[in-house]
Parts: sequence; C-alpha cells; structure tokens
Amino acid sequence: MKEAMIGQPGRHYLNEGGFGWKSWLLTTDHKRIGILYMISITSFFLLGGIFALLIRLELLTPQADLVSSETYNRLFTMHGVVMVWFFLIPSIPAVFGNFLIPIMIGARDMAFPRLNLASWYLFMLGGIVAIGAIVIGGVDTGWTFYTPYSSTYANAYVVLTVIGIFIAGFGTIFTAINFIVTTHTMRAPGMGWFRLPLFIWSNYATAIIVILATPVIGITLVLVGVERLLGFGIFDPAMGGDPLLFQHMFWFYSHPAVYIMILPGMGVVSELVACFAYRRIFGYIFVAFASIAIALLGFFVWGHHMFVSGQSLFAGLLFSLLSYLVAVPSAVKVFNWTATLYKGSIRLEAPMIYALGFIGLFTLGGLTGLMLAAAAIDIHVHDTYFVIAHFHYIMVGGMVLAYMGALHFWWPKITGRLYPNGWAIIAAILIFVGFNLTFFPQFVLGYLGMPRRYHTYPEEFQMLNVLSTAGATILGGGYALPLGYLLWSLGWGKRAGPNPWDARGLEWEMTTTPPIKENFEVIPLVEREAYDYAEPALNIGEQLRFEREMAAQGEKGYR
Amino acid sequence: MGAHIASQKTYFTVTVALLMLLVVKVGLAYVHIGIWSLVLTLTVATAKALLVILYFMHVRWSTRLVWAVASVGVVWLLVMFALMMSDYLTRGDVHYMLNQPPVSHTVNER
Amino acid sequence: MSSQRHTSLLHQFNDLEQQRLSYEVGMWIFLATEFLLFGTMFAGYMVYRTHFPAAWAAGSQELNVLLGLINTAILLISSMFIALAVRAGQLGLGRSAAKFLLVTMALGSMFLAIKAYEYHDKWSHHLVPGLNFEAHPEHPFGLPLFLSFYFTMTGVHAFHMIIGLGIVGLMAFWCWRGRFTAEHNSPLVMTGLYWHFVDIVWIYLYPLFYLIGR
Amino acid sequence: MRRLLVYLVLLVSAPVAAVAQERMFWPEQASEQAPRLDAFYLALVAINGAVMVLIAALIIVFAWYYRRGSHVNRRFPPHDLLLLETSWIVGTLLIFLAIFAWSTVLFFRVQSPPSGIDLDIYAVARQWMWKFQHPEGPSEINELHLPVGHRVRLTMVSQDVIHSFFVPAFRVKMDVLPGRYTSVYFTPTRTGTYHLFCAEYCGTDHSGMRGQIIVMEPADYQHWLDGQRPETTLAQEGRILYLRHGCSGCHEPESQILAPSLRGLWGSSVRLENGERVTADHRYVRDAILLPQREIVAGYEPIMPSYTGVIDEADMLRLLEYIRSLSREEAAP
Ligand code: HEA
Ligand code: HEA
Ligand code: HEC
Ligand code: CUA
Ligand SMILES: [Cu+2]
Repeated sequence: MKEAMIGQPGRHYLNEGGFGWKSWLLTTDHKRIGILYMISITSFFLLGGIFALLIRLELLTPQADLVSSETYNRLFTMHGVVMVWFFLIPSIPAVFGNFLIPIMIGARDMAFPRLNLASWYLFMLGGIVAIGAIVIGGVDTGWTFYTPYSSTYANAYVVLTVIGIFIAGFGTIFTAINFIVTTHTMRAPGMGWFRLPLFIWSNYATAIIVILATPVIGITLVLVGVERLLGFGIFDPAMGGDPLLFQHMFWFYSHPAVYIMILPGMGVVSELVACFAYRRIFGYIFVAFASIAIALLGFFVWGHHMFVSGQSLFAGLLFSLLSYLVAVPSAVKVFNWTATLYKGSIRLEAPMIYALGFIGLFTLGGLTGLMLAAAAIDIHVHDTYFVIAHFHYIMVGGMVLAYMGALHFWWPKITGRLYPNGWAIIAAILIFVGFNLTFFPQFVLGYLGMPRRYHTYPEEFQMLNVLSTAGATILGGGYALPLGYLLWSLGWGKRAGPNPWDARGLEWEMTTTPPIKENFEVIPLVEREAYDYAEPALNIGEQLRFEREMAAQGEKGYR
Repeated sequence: MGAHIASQKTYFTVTVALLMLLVVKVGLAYVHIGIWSLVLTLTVATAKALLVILYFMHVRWSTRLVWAVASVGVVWLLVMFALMMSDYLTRGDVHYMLNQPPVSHTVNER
Repeated sequence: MSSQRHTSLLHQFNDLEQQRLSYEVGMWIFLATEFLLFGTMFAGYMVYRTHFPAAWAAGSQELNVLLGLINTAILLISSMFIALAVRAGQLGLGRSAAKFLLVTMALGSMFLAIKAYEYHDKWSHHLVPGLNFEAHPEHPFGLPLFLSFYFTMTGVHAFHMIIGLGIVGLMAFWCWRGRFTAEHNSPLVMTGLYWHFVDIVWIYLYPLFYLIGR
Repeated sequence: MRRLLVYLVLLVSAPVAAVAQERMFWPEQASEQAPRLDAFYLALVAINGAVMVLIAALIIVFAWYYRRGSHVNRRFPPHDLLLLETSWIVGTLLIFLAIFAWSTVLFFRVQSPPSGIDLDIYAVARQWMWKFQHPEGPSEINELHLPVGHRVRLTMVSQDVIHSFFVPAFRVKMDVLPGRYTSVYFTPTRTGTYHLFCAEYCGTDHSGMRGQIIVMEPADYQHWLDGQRPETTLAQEGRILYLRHGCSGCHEPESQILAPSLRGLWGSSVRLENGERVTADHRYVRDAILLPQREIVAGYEPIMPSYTGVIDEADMLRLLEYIRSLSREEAAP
C-alpha cells in the first residue's frame, strides 16, 4: 500500500480506459473532462491573446495604419467576448474545479458525470458558433452589446455570436449545478463544511453566482436577437423602448460575472498561500464566508457601470454605496492572506510567486475599482483607459495569474511530471513585469482622458501607448514560455511523487500521482481540519538551536 | 427516508382549489378597483403558485435544502425588481426641478 | 463498503438516498435558473407597464380572455395528471404512470393548439410587431411594446412546453417499458417538477397579459 | 474639516498640475469642477497608495523574513484573532464610507445645476458627428464656442445610438441617448481649445467622433456670435414649424378646437387627467408632442395627433425653444 503511494502507480486515469480519442471525447471522468477544458480554453486564450496583440500593435501610433476601423472594432469586441466567456469564466472552475472538487471532498466523481461531459460539449458548440461568427465577419458591438447599436444599427453577426454565448452559458450553468450538488451531497464521511478546503468554498460561491446570473444574460441576449431578427420592439427607442433597460439587464449579470471571474482565483490563492507558507490559512472562517458574501452582495451593485448613462441620480448613489459594501469581503481576504505569511515558513516556488503576484495586482485593481465606484470620479474616467487598466489588473493580474499559479501547482498531480523550476520562475517574473508595463500606463492614459474603444487617438497620448505595447510584447513572451516548458515536461519532465510540494489535502495525501480513475481505492474518512500543516515547519534541530539562542538572550519562556 | 407519497385525494383537492382561484382571478379583472385589482390578482396568482409548489412539487415534504433553493430564485428576482425600479421610479428630472422650482400653472387649468 | 450495489445505483454514489437527493436538488437548482430567465422578462414587463399604463391596458383588450382562461384550466389539470403519474411511478406502477403521462401530453398539446390559434388570430389582425403590424394611432409606442412582450414571453413559454412534451413522451415510453421502480424514478420526478414549473410561469403570464388593466 | 482637507490637497495638486503642463501626465483643468475633482482623485490616490504600499511591504518583508530556513521566532503562530478580524472589517468599512460621503457630495454638486444658467445650448449627436445649437440661431458641427466664466447647460439628444459627451479638461461626461434628453452643466474657467470626445462606443467611426471646445473671452465670443448670426433665432424657426405643422390650428386661443394655450406653459406645473402633477420641462413637452396620449392635460380631450416620425430631433429642439420663448415673453414686463 505504502509502496504504491510513493512510486507512480501502474494504473491511473490517463492510461485506464484506453488512449483513443473515443476514450477522451466520450469520457465521463471528471479529471479527463477537466483536461478537455484545459486544452480548449488554452486555445481560446491564445486566440484572444492574438486579438490583444493586434489591438496593441494598432495603438502604437495615433493614426489608423494597421487595420481599418471596422476591423479594429471587431478586434476588441472579439477579444472581450473570447476572453470573458470562452476563457476566463470557464478557466479555473472548469479546469481545476472539475479536476479537484471531487478529489478534495473525497468523492469518486461529480454527482452528474454525464451532465458534466454535456457541459463541455455545450461549451465547445458555443465556442464553435462564436468562432464561426468571427470567421464569416465578426461582431463590432463591444463585449457589452449595448442597444440600440447591437439591436438595430450594427452591421455584423450579432445574432450568431449571441447564440454562441447563450449555448456556452448553459454549459456553464450545468457545471455550476454539478458543483453545488456535488458539494452538498458527495462529501466523504467526516468532511464537514468547515473542513472543506477554501478552494471548494470559493467554487461553491462561484456556482451560486452562475446559477442566479447566467440565465439573465441568456435571455437578455435572446431578446436582442429576437429584436434584431424579427423587428420586435423590446429595447428599441423608436418604439418607445428604454435604452437603459438593456444595460440594467446586462449588468445584472455582468457585474456578478466579474466575481465569477475572480472568486475561483481567490480560492486557488488560499490553497497556494497555505501550502507555501506552510501554515493553516489565517481566519479560515472569515475567508470562507467572504466568498459567500461576495457572491451575494455582488448582485446589488450593477448600477456602478451606469453612473453617467442617464440613470437617476438616486440610483447612482445607491449603487455607489453598495459597491463599497461589496469591497469589504475582498479586503478581508487580502488581509487574511497577508496575515498567513506572518510566522510562516515560506518557499518562493513558482506557484507562490504567482500567488503573491496575484495579491499585489488584485489589490491594485480592486483599489482602482474603489475609485471607479466613487461616482464623482467615474464621471471623468468612465469609458476611458482607466477602466481598461482597472479590469485588466484584476482579470489578467489577478485571475490569469491565479490560473498560472494553479497550473504550476497541480501540474504534477494532473500529468505526473515535474516542470523545470528555473524556467517557471523566470516566466513568472517576466509575466509580472510585462503585465505592469502594459497596464500601468493605461491608468495615466485614462485620467488624461483617452477614451476606450478608440481606433485613433490624439498625438499627445502616444508615448504612454508605446510603453503599453512594449509591455504587451514582454507579456506575450512570458505566456509563451510556460506553453513551451509545460509541453516539454509531458515527455521529458521528471516523474512526480504523490506529494511533491509536501502539501495537505486529500488530493495530495490520499491519491496517487496521477490519481486512479475512481480517485480513491477506498473513500477516505476525514479526521483532520484543512491545512493541517505541522507548525512551525523547521526541522527539529534548527528549532532547538533557535530556542537556545533565545534563551541565551535572556528571553522569557513562552508558557 | 425516501420520497413522500401524497394521496390522490390531496391532488384532487388542490386542483379544485386551483380552479376556484382561477375563477376568482378572472372575476377580479372585471371589478374596477384601480391599483387594488393588480395587487389582488397577483396575490391570487401567488397563492396558486404556492399551491403548486408546495403540493404538486412536494416542497412541503422536502428537505431544508430544497426549500432554500426554491426560495433563492424568488428572492433574487425581487432584488432585481427593487434595484431596477430604484432607477425608474426616481427618474424625474431632478436637475430641472432644482434649477427652476415649479410655479403653479394656472393658464392651463380652466 | 457493501459489495452489493443496487443495479440502478450509479457508480459515483454510495446509496440510493444520496442519489435521489442529488437529482432532486439538481433539478431545483435548474428551476431556479429558469425562474430568473423568465423573471428577467417580467422585469422588462414591469418597467414598460409603469411607463405606458394606458397603452398596456389597451393591449390587454386585444387578447382573448376566454381562450386564456381555458388554457389556464388545461394547464392546471395537466399538472394534476403529471403529479398523479409521478405518484404512480413512485408506487412502482409503471403502466398507470404511462397512462397519466399520456393524458398530460394530450392536455399540453391542446394548450399549444389554442395558443397557435391565438397567434394566428393576432397575425390576421395585423398585431405582430415588426413582421405584420399596423401602427396604432393612439398608442404609437406602448402597444407594439406590449405585443412584443406578449409574443416573446408566451413564445418562450410555449417553447418550454414543446420541450416538456418531448420529455414527457420519453418518460411515458420508459414507464411503459418498466424502466422505473419504486426505488429508482428520479427522471420521472424531475420531469414532473419541470412541468409544474412551466405551469407556474403561465399562472403569472395569464393575469399579467390578459387580465390586468382590462 | 473637509474644506481644510480640500485645500491641503489642492496645495499638492497645483504643483503637480504645473509640472504636467505638457499634458503628459495630467489633464488640463479648465472648468470649475476640475480642481475639486482632481483634489478628490489625488486624495484617493494617496489613500490607495498607502494601502498598496502597506500590503506590498508586508508581503515582501514576511516573504523574506519568514523564508524557509531562516532563524526567526515562529512559535505560536496565530490562526484566528477575532479582534483583529473585526477591526479590519470595521476599519475598511469606515474608510469606505468616508470616501463614499466625499464622492457623493461632489457628485451632487457636479450633476446638479449651478444656481443659474447663463447659456443654454442644445446638442444633437448622431453617427458620427456632433451638432450644437446656440439659442441665438447659429449652429456648429464638431465645434463648440463658449464664453469663459459662463454657466452652461447642455441639453443633449441622439438621433440614432447612444453617444457620450466627454470633455476631459472640464471633467464632464454624460451619455447622449436616443429618445430622451440628458443634460450636463459646467463653467469653463480658462480660455483655450479642448478636446471633445465621444466616449460611448457608437459604431465604426466612434474614434473619429471628436471635436473641439473653444473657450473665449466673453467679448470675443460675442464677436464670434455676431459673425455667425443667421437671420432667425432658434425660437423663430420653431415658430415657423409651429405654424407649418398646424399646431397653431388648435393651440392658438382663437382656434375652434379646445386645446390648452402654450403661453406660460414652460416651467409650470401641469395637472393631468389622472390627477398627477408634472413639471413642463424638455421631457414633458417632447412627450406631449410625440406621445400625446401618455399624459393628458386635465380637462381636455385626447385628440391631439402624435407627431412621431414627423418631427425630427433638430426640429423638435426648435419647437421646444419656441414654446419656451412663449413663457419668457410672459415673464418679461
Ligand atoms: C474579475 C473582474 C473584476 C472584479 C473582481 C472587479 C471588482 C471591482 N470593480 Fe470592476 N470591472 C471589471 C471587472 C472586475 N471588477 C470589468 C471587466 C469592468 C469593465 C466592464 C466594461 O465596461 O467593459 C469593470 C468596471 C468597473 C466599474 C465601472 C467603470 C466604468 O465603466 O465607468 C466600477 C465602478 O464602480 C468597478 C468597481 C469595482 C469594485 C468596487 C470592485 C471591488 O470588488 C474590488 C474590491 C477589492 C479591493 C478594494 C481590494 C482589496 C481591499 C483592500 C486591500 C482593503 C483596503 C482598502 C482601503 C482601506 C481603501 N468596476
Ligand atoms: C478576460 C480576460 C482578458 C484578458 C486575459 C485580456 C488580456 C489582454 N488584453 Fe484585454 N480586454 C478584455 C479582457 C481581457 N483582456 C475585455 C473584456 C476588454 C473590453 C472589450 C470591449 O471593449 O468590448 C478588453 C480590452 C482590451 C483593450 C482595449 C481595447 C479598446 O478599448 O480599444 C486592450 C488594449 O490594450 C487590451 C489589451 C490586452 C492585453 C495586452 C492582454 C494580454 O494580457 C494578452 C496577453 C496574451 C497573449 C499575448 C497571448 C499569448 C501569446 C503567446 C503564447 C505568444 C504567441 C503569439 C502569437 C503566435 C501571435 N484589452
Ligand atoms: C388636433 C388639435 C391639436 C393639434 C394639431 C396639436 N395639438 Fe397639442 N394639444 C391638443 C390638445 C387637445 C391638448 C391637451 C390634451 C393633451 O394633453 O393631449 C394638447 C396638448 C399639448 C401640449 C401640452 C400642453 C399642456 O398644457 O400641458 C403641448 C406642449 C402641445 N400640445 C404642443 C403641440 C405642438 C407643438 C403641436 C404641433 C406640432 C400640437 N400641439 C398640435 C390639441 C392639438
Ligand atoms: Cu458617438 Cu461614440
Ligand atoms: Cu461592476
């Protein structure tokens, strides 16, 4: 038994059940589905990234030189659509959530494995429809699809894109149903709610948002499609429709959706910080409930995207106030992560660098969110590059970094291979530097007044735009590196043991690497709290020497 | 445990109640009592929905979890209604009123 | 772990009760999303109704209360039949469950037939905004909005009915073939929940479009 | 206290603004609200900067000091300190509320009109240009001339999709909606030429929907106006439309049909058939013409025809200005 745990097992989920394409495309194993998602969203990320690079190249000069306005507008729209709906929303939940949730709670699989596979197919179908729309001509409405532009004026494939998003949305909903039901009914004996890893809590909170918000965007986009196809009057001002109704419906989904795009990342960071500080997370209960609080309060603030849209003054102030309330649980998380480092035993491995990078960049993004939530300032910076910088700090600096962290942390478990550590650290630093160079100048640009979605711009903004483009190049290189060495490690990486990081949790302590198909030989009985690290994590000799030194300095004992 | 099984009689009774409420609802449409007809009609509709949820859909006999899930959708919809209306019901042009306080207008009132 | 696993117990579950509960909760969560899907349209309805009260009242006049009434009654009764079918299924009486399901389908089809007739009627009166509409001199704005919402909301509802009919048909087939037992009948129960939900949506659609403001 | 803070921050903001003369890092301040907003912004930068530095410093210090293998005291690491948790929850909440309060005061100030309006200008936006209408008659495309130190109200409407009026130097922005009037208020404080941007994405040439705001000394402005002035004022043009569309047939006192007189209507409070009272403003009069059935004046029959599709946005502004002028005449002795 012990032997099997140390060496790599003869059978695991990657070789059990065959290697053929059928064994992958018809699999109901949550781990394989996670990998299917990983491959698909990586492709979407590269696609969205190429759009981003083209945007940045065009913005190198104030004039229109690389592409026409029509093309530019399609570029940022498709960049937004692909990145948000086909990369960031499914990223951590669909890849790592799928892979880890059943293992972390001690179950053999999700509650509905076939539904899980169906989710992936819906996601891919939606993706293919959206890509189809891109190929035959694209959309130019911005990812926000504001009416009446999208419903009446846009001369592009709005309906097709919208259908793609709708289908993918249902895929997301089914995944979320699976998460919630699995967390409720499939926990191993002894796995009480407060023994769950924080990754589970944050994915659970994410699933709640998905359930309550995604249908709203679904039907809203259907309404736009119906109006476009049939000429019904739903948002159309020419028939008396209110141009703001669409915005209310859209942001009722899309603000909560930004928390769909950050909560799973926060869950990952909690895992990483605990492991690499070798210490139980500080204020577990507060971090856990902060996730739920963000999920719920996140629904009350959507109007902060509409301060200057013609919404009533009163509503603007109400939404401003509520936005400040929802920021409190985020603050709680940041403080608790920082406090966890105190008296830890910190290893700066690649995943930890990503995690610490996340904390810093998310905080900066969040703090600028606070400035946007101040209605008075939003008057000036709304729809400028300040907003672009704000959300890239959170979504790229936050969530993408968390995704990279998760990838580097669980890669050995997923593939059974170790990647070259040095390269990983170089890539992490490159990404951090490139990222800041890309997006920090955009804060300044925004306050100077450069509007977003601008194909051409006045000369005086050029210097900062050049900086930003330079940064994006470095950033692109930073992303290309892991693509290289991770793929390399699949064939040539060293084989990983069951617990290469000396981490705690069922996935590390109770499964082989890679795990077997049904995860556990026997469903484990959980008798310990999460993050049960032996503290302080020094070896005994060091600890004793330290105590002697302290005693020599005349410090009082600790009892 | 296992699922609760209600008697056929329960279902018949509930159906009769539903049909009676339906008649009440239609009747209300022809009594003109202003805003009250809206309130009452919606109350009757909600009563009907509750009957369906509690008996036909067995929530009456379900676990707390099902209760919670069944109510969360409703609560969230109410949140959406409330916050949306916080805009629409306060849309009056504050700017204008602050600028020129309305004077009573007699020319038009004959 | 006991070595004897029930034949209808799926591999990921430990016992039938866990399986049943998972299915029930899962279905309810799905219904919550459906609820918000319809709810969003109700929100739009609310905004415009407060904006154009007179036009919307005039809109109600264009709809046929009697047909709506009949349709509501049909749906309520169909709900009762599907509840009876689920009950029969839970008692292990597959055949009688199948019969109840067939009655449900018959009622559901009647509902759709009447709905189709109503749509046709609107079409011939030039009341379909965008496609076949004659501007109304008194309510140039409000009336097309009312009718757009009427068609979209009842249309989405009818779409759910059609899907429901398919699923109910499948269940009838399975029940007849004896696929469900007293221990394992979750798909049937879930179908029942779905059908009731669609019924509840109509319980609100009917008064909001046909009755209020009349 | 708040005052004091504002001045303190202004003290800092002035040199910063001076350093950034060449518009590289700081936008020009050319309206009354610009310095106030900048002060608030800088205060937020200071608060957030402090928080950011604190967090970053803690992370770096901890990561180095408690690195694995370092010989430091790690005994009894705390796990849950209720007092600490509650204090940082309450602390951040209080800071947030303070920020919110400041923001709200400013927001109200900026969004609500100054004590009087010196200049009332209309803007019609459409894909992809701006058209400004001065009440004296002249209109301009993608350019707006303004006298310095005058309190301006801009009443805006769009002919197609949503646009947004954005002048960074004034720190004002407001969406321009189809089918509904929105307004912005500002007082230019420095002469010069400033960027006007369309800030809401509106289609292909969104980034080309730019213009210039030219702020002049009042005398120069007057001179400019004189050079432009066409034969007729906006209100006079409205009068022509009023006659041409047959409004006069019902609304003139001598007409046979019973319709309310429009004299003195503007700015008054109108009693409606359903008992409510509304103020006769841009919104009301516009709806009265396009959607006469929505709000019926008490005591009248709903016989007025709808002019939806007949009167476009530019003509609508002329009519409004005419109806408005009817109340000005009355007020004048
Ligand atoms: C993952 C995505 C994500 C996340 C998590 C957030 C989080 C927040 N966002 Fe952001 N936002 C976006 C993605 C995101 N946002 C996107 C995509 C847009 C643009 C959409 C578009 O128009 O295309 C946007 C736009 C946007 C706007 C509208 C801007 C405009 O268009 O004019 C506003 C306005 O209020 C806002 C506010 C906030 C706030 C207050 C938070 C808060 O949740 C942040 C909370 C976190 C912190 C505050 C940091 C940690 C706190 C501390 C360390 C406490 C200590 C601090 C003090 C004591 C001061 N966001
Ligand atoms: C959700 C996630 C997400 C992510 C990850 C990103 C990633 C990036 N984004 Fe994007 N962005 C959005 C979401 C996101 N964005 C949204 C929602 C909008 C608003 C859209 C709208 O207005 O409607 C937006 C808008 C937006 C704009 C504003 C456009 C405008 O308003 O005119 C800009 C401009 O700089 C930009 C830049 C970037 C850059 C440089 C990256 C980089 O981080 C990308 C880096 C990645 C790569 C470069 C790919 C990896 C590269 C390689 C592996 C090398 C191989 C490459 C080749 C072979 C070419 N984004
Ligand atoms: C057929 C006659 C008729 C014509 C033509 C007509 N109106 Fe009217 N109008 C009325 C009547 C009657 C009312 C009062 C009932 C109501 O509010 O609809 C009214 C109300 C108004 C009001 C609201 C007045 C108030 O006291 O609140 C305005 C403003 C107005 N009309 C402007 C116009 C303009 C501008 C035109 C031409 C473009 C016009 N009307 C053409 C008959 C007419
Ligand atoms: Cu007009 Cu952008
Ligand atoms: Cu938001």
